Order: sequence, then C-alpha cells, then structure tokens
Amino acid sequence: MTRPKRSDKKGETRLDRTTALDLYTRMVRIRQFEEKAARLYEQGLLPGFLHSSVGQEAVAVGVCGALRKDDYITSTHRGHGHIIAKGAGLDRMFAELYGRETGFNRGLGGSMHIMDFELGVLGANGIVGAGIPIAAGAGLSIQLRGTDQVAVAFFGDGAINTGAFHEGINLAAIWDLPCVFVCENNLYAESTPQEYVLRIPALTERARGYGIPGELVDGNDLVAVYDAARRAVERARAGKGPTLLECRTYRWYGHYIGDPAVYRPQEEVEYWKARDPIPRFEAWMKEHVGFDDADREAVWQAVAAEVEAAVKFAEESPLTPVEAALDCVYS
Amino acid sequence: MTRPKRSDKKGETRLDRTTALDLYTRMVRIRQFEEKAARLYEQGLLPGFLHSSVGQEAVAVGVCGALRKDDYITSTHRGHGHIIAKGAGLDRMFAELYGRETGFNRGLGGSMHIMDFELGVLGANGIVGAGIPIAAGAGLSIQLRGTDQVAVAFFGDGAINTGAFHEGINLAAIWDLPCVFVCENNLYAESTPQEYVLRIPALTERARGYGIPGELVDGNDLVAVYDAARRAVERARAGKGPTLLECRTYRWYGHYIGDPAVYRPQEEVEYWKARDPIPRFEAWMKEHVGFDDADREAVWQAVAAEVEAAVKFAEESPLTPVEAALDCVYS
Amino acid sequence: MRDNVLMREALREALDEEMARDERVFLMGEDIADPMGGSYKITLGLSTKYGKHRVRNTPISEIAIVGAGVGAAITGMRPVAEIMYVDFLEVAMDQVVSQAAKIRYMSGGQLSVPLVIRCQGGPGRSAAAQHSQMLEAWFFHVPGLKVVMPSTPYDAKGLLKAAIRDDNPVIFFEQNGLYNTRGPVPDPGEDYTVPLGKADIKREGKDVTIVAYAQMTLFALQAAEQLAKEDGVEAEVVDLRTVSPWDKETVLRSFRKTGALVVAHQAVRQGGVGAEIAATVYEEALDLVDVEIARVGAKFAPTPFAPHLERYVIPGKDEIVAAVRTTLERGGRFGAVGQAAAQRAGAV
Amino acid sequence: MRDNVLMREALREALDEEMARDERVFLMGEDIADPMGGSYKITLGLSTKYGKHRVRNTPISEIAIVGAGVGAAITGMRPVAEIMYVDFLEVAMDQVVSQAAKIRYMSGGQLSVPLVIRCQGGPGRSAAAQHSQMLEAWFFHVPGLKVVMPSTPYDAKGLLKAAIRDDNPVIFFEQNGLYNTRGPVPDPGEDYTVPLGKADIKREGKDVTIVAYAQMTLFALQAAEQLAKEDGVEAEVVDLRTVSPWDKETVLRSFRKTGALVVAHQAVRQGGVGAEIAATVYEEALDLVDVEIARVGAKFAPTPFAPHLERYVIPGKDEIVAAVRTTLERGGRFGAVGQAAAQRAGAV
Ligand SMILES: Cc1ncc(C[n+]2csc(CCOP(=O)(O)OP(=O)(O)O)c2C)c(N)n1
Ligand SMILES: Cc1ncc(C[n+]2csc(CCOP(=O)(O)OP(=O)(O)O)c2C)c(N)n1
Ligand SMILES: [Mg+2]
Ligand SMILES: [Mg+2]
Repeated sequence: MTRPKRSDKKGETRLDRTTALDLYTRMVRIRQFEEKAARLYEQGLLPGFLHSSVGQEAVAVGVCGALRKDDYITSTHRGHGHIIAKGAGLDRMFAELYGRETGFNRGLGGSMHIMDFELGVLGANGIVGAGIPIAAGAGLSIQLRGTDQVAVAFFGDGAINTGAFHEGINLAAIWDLPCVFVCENNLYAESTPQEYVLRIPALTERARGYGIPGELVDGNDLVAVYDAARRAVERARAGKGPTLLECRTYRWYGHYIGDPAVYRPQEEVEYWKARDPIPRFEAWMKEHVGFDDADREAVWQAVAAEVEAAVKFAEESPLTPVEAALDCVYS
Repeated sequence: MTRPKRSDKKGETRLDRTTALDLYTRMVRIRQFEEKAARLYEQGLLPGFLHSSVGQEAVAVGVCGALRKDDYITSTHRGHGHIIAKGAGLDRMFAELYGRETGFNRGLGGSMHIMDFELGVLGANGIVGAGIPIAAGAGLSIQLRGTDQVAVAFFGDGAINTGAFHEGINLAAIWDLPCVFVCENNLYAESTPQEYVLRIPALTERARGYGIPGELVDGNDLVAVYDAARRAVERARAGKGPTLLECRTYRWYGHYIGDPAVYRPQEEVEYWKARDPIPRFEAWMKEHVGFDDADREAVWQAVAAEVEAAVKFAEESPLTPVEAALDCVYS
Repeated sequence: MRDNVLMREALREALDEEMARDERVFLMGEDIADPMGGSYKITLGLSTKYGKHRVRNTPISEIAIVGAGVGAAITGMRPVAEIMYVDFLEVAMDQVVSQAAKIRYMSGGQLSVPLVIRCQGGPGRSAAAQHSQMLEAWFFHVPGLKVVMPSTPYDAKGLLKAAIRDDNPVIFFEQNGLYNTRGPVPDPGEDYTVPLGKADIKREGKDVTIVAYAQMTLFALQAAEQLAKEDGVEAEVVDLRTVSPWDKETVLRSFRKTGALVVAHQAVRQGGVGAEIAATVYEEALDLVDVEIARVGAKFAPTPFAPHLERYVIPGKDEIVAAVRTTLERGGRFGAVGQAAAQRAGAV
Repeated sequence: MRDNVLMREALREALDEEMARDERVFLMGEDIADPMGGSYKITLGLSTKYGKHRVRNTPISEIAIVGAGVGAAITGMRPVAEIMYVDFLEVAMDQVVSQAAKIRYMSGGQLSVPLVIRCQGGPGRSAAAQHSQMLEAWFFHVPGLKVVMPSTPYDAKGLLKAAIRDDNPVIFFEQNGLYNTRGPVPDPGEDYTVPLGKADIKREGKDVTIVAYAQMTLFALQAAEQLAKEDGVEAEVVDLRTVSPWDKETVLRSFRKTGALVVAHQAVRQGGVGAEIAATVYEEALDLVDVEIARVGAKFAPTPFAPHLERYVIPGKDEIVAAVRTTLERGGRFGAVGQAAAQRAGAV
C-alpha cells in the first residue's frame, strides 16, 4: 500500500494581509461561537444536541475562504463552523440554537439543520453522508444554469463508508460537476477510530476509484487548506470536474457536548491541542503578512463583543408562534 | 490513468480432464437452459420477466467451478447461469419459471428470486446491488461459525455505482471476510454503456479504495476465470479476506427477452459472438486435456435430453395451492 | 381534444410541454435517454429533442438520483427524477423522506423543493415481490410530500404538468398496468393542468360510493358496470387522483349522498391508505354509517410470482364487486335497489 | 424479582442472557462496542464480556449493517443489528423491506431470517425532524416483518429475548424517552420471555379503552390516573407491545367491555397505525360504536426543533385526556360516570 502523500505547495499561496486577517477573524468567530455555545449548553439553556467544531476551524475557513458568496455548501451535524465561515451572523446562529423566531430556521431546524439560502448554505444535515449527493445536485444545477458557481460538500471521515458518499461522488465525477468534496477527517466517527472502518492509509485512495483527483491536506494548517481549496475550486469553476480533499484535523470536544470521549487517550487530545490552527496561523501571519499582539487583541475583543451581543439578541428574541409549526410543511 | 492490467496466469491452471468436462457440461447446461427458456418465454408460456445469461456462461461456471457445494453465492436478476453452475437441477429451475409447486421457490419467487439453501444459493435478487452486503453477511457468518466456507457475490457492472456495493465490500474488507466479489462486466446496464457512468478504465481501480486486491479477467475465457476464482477463493478460505474480480463478458440477448437492444451496434454483438466462451473452451480442451466432436456431441445430446425432460417435468407439475401464498409469510 | 390517446403518450406530452415551457425543467433517471427512452418508453424522443444535458441517463444510484434532484431543486431548477420502479425508492428513502420532504420545513419555510419523483410499478405482471409493491401508504404518512396516482391519460397529463409546476416534492406514481390504456386528451400544446389534491367523480351513482385511485379506479368502474347490469346498483366512483393530500370533502360528499362506502386499493390492506379514509369517514359522518365501510386491499403477503397466486393476493374488480354486494346486503339496502340483486348478494 | 430496574439495564440483560444462551447470537452496529457501549449505553460491557467478534462496531453503513444481518441470519446465525436511530432505517429500507421481510416468502418458505433490528428514537428531545420520527406505520404495512415496541423494563427484556428467539425479522424499537424509566424485572438469569403478538392490559377500567404502545403507554397511564382523579372515569389501558402483528382480540375484548375507544400514538396521525386499529374496530364491532373512536397522533408536520413547537406537534398525556373527555362527552356517557366530569369535559 502506498503511503499517503500530503500536498506541500505552500509556496504558491496568494494570501494577502487583508484576506489573511479576514480568514483569521472567521476562525476566531467560530472558536468563540462554539465555546460560548458549549457553555450555554452545559447550563441547560440550549435544547437538543450540540456538536462542537472547536479545533477544526482551519478546514471550514480555509475552504469557505476560497469560495464566493454565491457558491453553495452542504454541511453536517457538526456544521456551525462551516456556516459561520461562509458568512453567517452569530446573532441568527445563536437564535437558532435557542429555537427562536429570529433564528436562521425560525427554530424549526436547530443546530443540525441550519440553512441560509442567501449565504448559499444549503443545510447542515443530521444524516451522515446525505449532503454529498445534494451538493452534487447543486453542482448539476450550476452546470445546467451555466453559471460559474461551485458547490462544496463538507463531511466527516465517518461519512465515507455511506452509500450516499459513493453514489454522490461518482455522479459528480461522471458529469464533471463543479463540486468540491471536503472530508474533515478528525480521526473519529463518534467513538470509532477510523482504522476500524477503513483498510486504506488515506481516503484519497478512493478518489482514484471515481477517476477524480484527491488531495490530502493538513487540516490544521489554514494556508494549506486554503491553497488546496483554491486549486479545487478553480478546477471546478473551470468546468474540469470535482476534487476530493481530505483534511486531517481533530475535534477537541467529544462527539457532542457532554460526551466524556472515553474512547480516546488524553495525550492524543493534548497532541492536537498543541497544533491549534489559530496560533499556528498567527505565526504564519507574523512571518508573512505582519501580525502582532495588538492585532490579535483587537480581533478577539471585537468577536467577544459580537458574541455577547448575539447571545443577547437570541435570548431577547420571541418564540416562534406555534402556527409556524404547521404552516411551513408545504410551499 | 493507468491502463487496466488483465491477469494472464493461465500457465498455472490445475484443470484436469474430468474437471474440465464437468465445467464444460455446466456451460452447456446453462446455454441450453437459457435458450429453451427464451423460446418458451417468446411463446408466452413463462410469466414475468426473463433475463438471459447466454454468452456469459464462463463467468458463472469458472467461479462456481472453484467453489464447494457448501459455499454460498448471491446472485442477480440475471441469475440462472450462476445457479445452474452451482449445481441446480434444470427440472426445478424450469418449474420455478413456470410458477409451479415443484419449483425451487414453489412459484412464489420466480426467475429473479431463485434460492436453494442446499446448494448454497442464497438468492437471485431483483434489486441491483442488494446481494453484495448479503454475501458479506454470509461471510461474517462463516467467520463467526469458524468454518472454511466462502461466500461469493455475483453482480453486474451496473451494480458498482450502488451504495450497497460500496458499503458491502468495505465491510467485508475491514473484517477480512471470506468473500469473493465477482463483477460480471457485460459492458451494459440495461441500455447504459459503462463509460457513461464510470470515469475509470477498470473497476478494479475501486478495489484499492477498499484496500483489497482486484483482478481483471477475460470473462469469456473459462480457464482464466477459473484460475482467478481459485486464487480468490483460496485467499478467502485462508482467512486473508475478500477479492474483487472483474470479468469482462457480454450478453447476447437484450437486457430481457424481448428487448430489441437498439442501443448497441450489431457489429458489437457479432464481435462478441465470435468470442463465444463455449467453443473457446472446446479448443482449450482439445489442446490440453483431449476433446473431440464425439465428446461434444455426447454432452450436447445429454443436456438436450435433460432440458426436454425438465420442461416436461415443469409443465406436468401442479400449481401451488393458493394457501401457500399466505402461509409462507412468517416462519 | 383527441379521443384515444395512450397514457404513455399523455405522460410524454406533459414532460415535453413542461420542458418547452420552462427551461428549468430537466429529467434524470436510469435509461431514460434515447435510444432507450426509458424502460417503459415514457421519455422516448425527449433527449433527442432537448439534448442529453436536459434528459440525463444516470448510473444505478437511486440515492444520488433523488439527492441530486433535491440539490438541483433547492438551487433553482425543477428536476423530474425518474426511479424505475417505486420499489427502488426504498434505496433512496432517506433522500425522499428526511431530505426532500423535510427541507422546506427544517429551513423554517425558506427553501422550496420543487422536485417531481416519477416512478412506476404495481402488481399484475408476475414481477414478484420486489417489483410489484404499492407503497403510497408510506409517503402518505410523511408530511411534506405530495403523492399523485392518476388513472386516466387526461388526468395523468394534467396532473404531471401540475406536479412539475408545484413547489413541493411530489411522488408521481404511474401504475404500470395503465400505460397501455387510452382516453381523451386535449390537443398537444393546449395547456391544461389538473389540480393536485382534488378527487374526481369518474362515475355518478346513488347507491354506494367506491373510492379508489390509479389502476383500481379502472377496476372500480368495471365493477360499477357489472353491478349496474347484474344488480341494478348504481355505484359512484370517486377517483382520488392525489393520494396525499387526499380530498376528504369529495369523499364525504359522495358518502353522504350514497350512504355506503367501499375503499379499494391494491396495496396491502393492513396499514393502507384505505384505513385512514375509512377511519376519517367514520369520524366525520358516523351518524350516517349504518353498515361497515368495506376496505379492499391486498392480503397480508408479499406479491407472489405465479399468476394464480398473485391474483389470489391482489384484489381487482371481483373483490370490489363482492365488497359492494356484501356492504349493501348487510346494510339491508338491496330493498331499495332490487330484489334479484339481494338474492345474488346472498350467494357471495 | 427486582423492583426497580432501569429499562436500559433490562435491555442489556436480555442481550447478555441471549448471547450466553445461544452462541449464534451476536451484535453489530455503530459504536456498540466498549468503551462506548452504544450511543445509549445499552450494550455497555458486552464486547468486553463476549469479545469484539460477537459485539462488532461497524462503519456508518446502514445498508451493510442490515444486509450483513440478513446474510448472517439466513446462514445459521441470529444477528442483532443495531441501527442508531429508527430514522436511519430509511437508508437501509431496501434491505429491511425487500430483502429481510421477503426472503422467506420469495424462497417459498425455505429460508428463515432470524434477524433482530434494534433501533431507538422518537420525539420529545428537541432532536428535530431527522432524529425524532416514529416510523412503525411503514413496517406495519410490510408483510414478513414483526414490529415490537415495549413500554416497560419487564416487557422490554422479555420481548427482546422473544424477538431474538423468533425466526422472523423483527424491528425492535426502543423509545428513547423510556430508557431511564424503571420497573420490576425478574432476577438476572431467571429466564422468561414475553410472547410477540400479545397485548397487555396495563390498567383495568370499565369506562373507556385507551390503546397505546411504547412511551404513549406511559402517557396513557398518566392520563388514566388524571381521569380517575378529576373525572371519576376508569380508563382501561391496553398496551399493544407488539405493533405487528397487533393483538386485535385483546383490543376488541376491551372495547366490548368499555364501549369507548381512544387509540394513541406519537407517530403522525395521518396514515398511522391508529387508523388501522380504529377502522378494524368499527368493522368488527360497529353495533357497539355509539361515539367516534378517537385517534390521537402527531399533527401533520415533521418534528420541529424548538421545545414549545415540538410539544405542539407531538401529543402526550394531555391530548389523551382531552380525547377521552370528548369521547365520553359526545357519547353522552358522562351521566354514568359523574356530572362534574361532564361539565369539565364541556370546557375541553
Ligand atoms: C446515516 C446515519 N447514521 C448514523 C448517524 C449517527 N451519527 C451522527 S454523527 C456520527 C459520526 C459521524 O462521524 P464523522 O462523519 O466522522 O463526523 P464527525 O462527528 O467526526 O465530525 C454518527 C454515527 C447519522 N446521523 N446518520
Ligand atoms: C436498485 C435497482 N435499481 C434499478 C433496477 C432496474 N434494473 C434491473 S437490471 C438493471 C441493469 C443492471 O445492469 P448490470 O448490473 O450491469 O447487470 P446486467 O443486466 O448487465 O447483467 C437495472 C437498472 C433494479 N433492479 N434495482
Ligand atoms: Mg469524524
Ligand atoms: Mg451489465
């Protein structure tokens, strides 16, 4: 079996300071949003389940940073990061987690189903793998309408053994659909380590089976993700068909907030926390585009204020009237 | 993209004359069964659909020839050949096609669902791809029971884009199940040529994505199929896990009896008829184990007599009493 | 208006006209492009006319067919996805039920899913257990879906056009046994639709109401003819046309007129749509019920292969006739419609 | 007999005892092995006790989980396949419905499919539309399947053991809201089973029958308590326990005794199991029906996320109480059970 080859083409990056700061801010927004949501959840203020993406910010931001507003994404149960990276306001995000009228989905969807058509967010999804063929369909729609948009599907490593993965990617491959398939490989599906359910060293081996390129990326390296995503997005926009990206990363929390994650060693968690994508990107910025503690402070404080205001907005928002629970069934 | 490599290890075959004659006879039984069934169908004597495997006999026989009676197979809508190759009597086969009490399934199943537990035939199947995870389950059962049986799934090229294919083969791969996955690649799924729905030169590319060996075989060359099947079966029996075999072949009839097959050029049909697996194996036998026209005549006549008797048996068999239509729902 | 148009033709015309009218409409499914033009030839010629981009052959990937339909529908297209047999929707149930049907709702009313899933199937052809199911009761139980099951070429064309224009996901089920039936259909290009959710009285009558849909409507009409001739009974046949949402008002109105009801489908009786219809009529008009509502449905078994067994399990005209006779007899209502008939009913 | 055993424990004991009793029994599913021991910890400890070969973690491959279960079942094993949420059975519907349920039949009675599919789920936890469904009506409509939905730890253990010993495919549905309930269960190792297909009268009463199953049985019992206290009404609660085949005799017997019936489930009302039960009771005992049978079920919508919306869509105790009051009031039967109650009912 061949060893997985990690792409190492950082030299080519075209990240300028403005873009870098923007991407950095998006990561910080995700981090603070997720941490705040976790605290609220632990206090029993948020109903339902909560799946945190802390630790995985570079994947969401690296990929969405390479997208335009009119590009589409489909997401997963662990979708907050993708949606925020795509541009979502934290106020309507929190409002949805609280189940309020002002939430993206008016409280009908909740954390696992956030959608916003304006932002091209076609939906977080509670069914593992289900967003993959839907993204292929969005790609098909783009191709038929003749626009130069791109459709991205995010999914976890757990999704790659679903029928939906197989059928969805093959369809995109044979029709050269403008899609990018992004596997956030955080090494676990719930408690199941990947090597239990896969006999290959890297998922990119599967790309060959569909006749499309696959690229293995360090998912905690924002620059690497951004560059790989740009390549894949450009390829898609140019009508050359889909790409499969595997971004290796790690979720700091358990599968859901409250999961003690007894299935993984503490050292492993520490190992990955030491590879936190945020300070890592700070270091890159310092070296390449200029970034200092004051910059850092400014971003973190601005985001903290945004989070605080957003939670207040959510908490003060009205409950959705019960009639909506019957009115939204049909168009 | 790499060109598909066809395995060419004929030298190693261990086919002796007795075995060869046995395999030859099985091919002739399939051919004559299918031709007779087609005629009966055209006369309106058989209800339902009929999918003929004429032209593909070497795959069924090459694979089943490498199996023991207590090994399992799952089959497809085009399953007569597999089941006959596994040892089925033509009398009960015809009786099932006629929908009679003496059929393998007492007329409750019909052509697309023939099963015989005694022969390890776990079922023809009307749902494309569905037999693949079932064969994996039979392999799991073998592994848990600790016997040295093997479970084989036959499926068409059309099945390889189903979720069931993906999930079933991956499961067998990660658990080292004693399975052999045999794709009868006859170049079409109904009217759809394979290149419409696949971006790879050979299906065996997909084997890599599951971390299992894949082998491309000339499916009209009985010896090649038999040898490849023996290797795969030995591997499975030795506990080394599954293999994916792709056997390139061709169906002479349309998708079903009555399909005018307007979607393929007549020259293509002629090309493949010229590669009929039966005379091809006759030539091999002549060269390697001895075979002459008298041998040929003897086999064809014996089989013709068997077919005639079998049809008579079926036609004279009683209809299944209607109560059976309600009695067989539960055990 | 043409007198004698094949159901197949009517369906093809609907697709053709909607594709011509609205370039967002496109088709995808297994073997639907030319030269095959679909397993049952409904799409024959359309890929030649509109190109292989708008009439797309797919792999055997039902999850992807429906899933891609969902993705295209929520991003501005109006896909018509073909699933070769309704049975194969089992493969794609998540995409149908937990994606297509729920996306509008989960999005808080933001997104629409204007997706038509055309499929065909049904019993009566010795296609055995995996190719004969009538599964409408499942979809009927799923809020967010519409389920359309026409019985005539006219309705088929008008309903398919309406389904394509509808902004919701629609399961459009074409019963195979109807493909070769014929009936009047307006001239091509003469635009008409049949509204979803409205039943149609296919035959007026005063003695008993028969509610049916799809091919069972034809059997109900045949039954009604036989009952008129042999028993002097005038049955009213209500064709639901749309199974979900079903037209409660029309059914109730007819029942209030006739005072006797038979609900007939070829799906398995237990848990079938007939149970909901019967339960609802009891609930809404119990005072008028003086004899049990008869439910005709398949016996509790998968569909067997052998023709005589299939005929035993799956009901048709004869079972409807018997159900009507029993109902009227038990209701003591043959007095009103003829003595000879009552005697005959006694023999049932 | 122990007094106070958790439903979770009772289920685990059933699996443990059957694995100890019969080495053909094995488990597979997502995250069921230790240290996780299942998303809801039902299988905790079993992989440590029986080994990872007999308690197997699978990939997220529901088609393969059910399909491999079918393959193992027809070749001599007795698999218990776990599907994490009943909703995810949508992914595997072909294997459940067109393979597991039909193989015995299609084989002409040759093969048996002793496969148990354990799954859990249901509403009430703000899990939203894709993780809250009650889908029993689908399986109820499929000949060849059995559907078991226990409400107490005692039944859960006895039914699970019976399901594992049954030679047919069984959908064993554990409603999540019951996992932390407690009740009496015989001592471990004291072998007992609860027969499939038999309902249980969980509370005797003379005034009205409430038919329920799974968590709704608990709500029915709470409703009965409230009705006894506030209205002097004695409700009889029939717990179906097995939804398919359902125990018609017990339901009819109870109805014949009380003369009033409420059928309650949390699945969507339209096309739910309640429709079949109600229609059947009308058919079999129309002469005794003097007031409409009440059907309590979810409103016609997917399950919304926000708790107050979910509570609005999904029925519970209050809806049962209201249905009983309306039924008795409309039946003019409060005279028999107290005047004050009748007045209260008027306000409902
Ligand atoms: C079809 C389906 N099966 C099972 C589940 C339950 N489930 C939810 S998340 C999850 C693990 C997903 O793992 P992965 O795809 O790696 O994503 P991660 O949670 O690691 O981000 C599982 C099994 C589901 N939601 N859908
Ligand atoms: C899930 C499913 N989808 C579609 C079909 C309809 N169908 C039956 S056979 C067939 C083509 C199968 O092609 P292939 O697997 O190559 O087998 P072949 O007929 O060539 O032997 C199709 C589409 C089916 N039976 N099951
Ligand atoms: Mg993961
Ligand atoms: Mg083929």
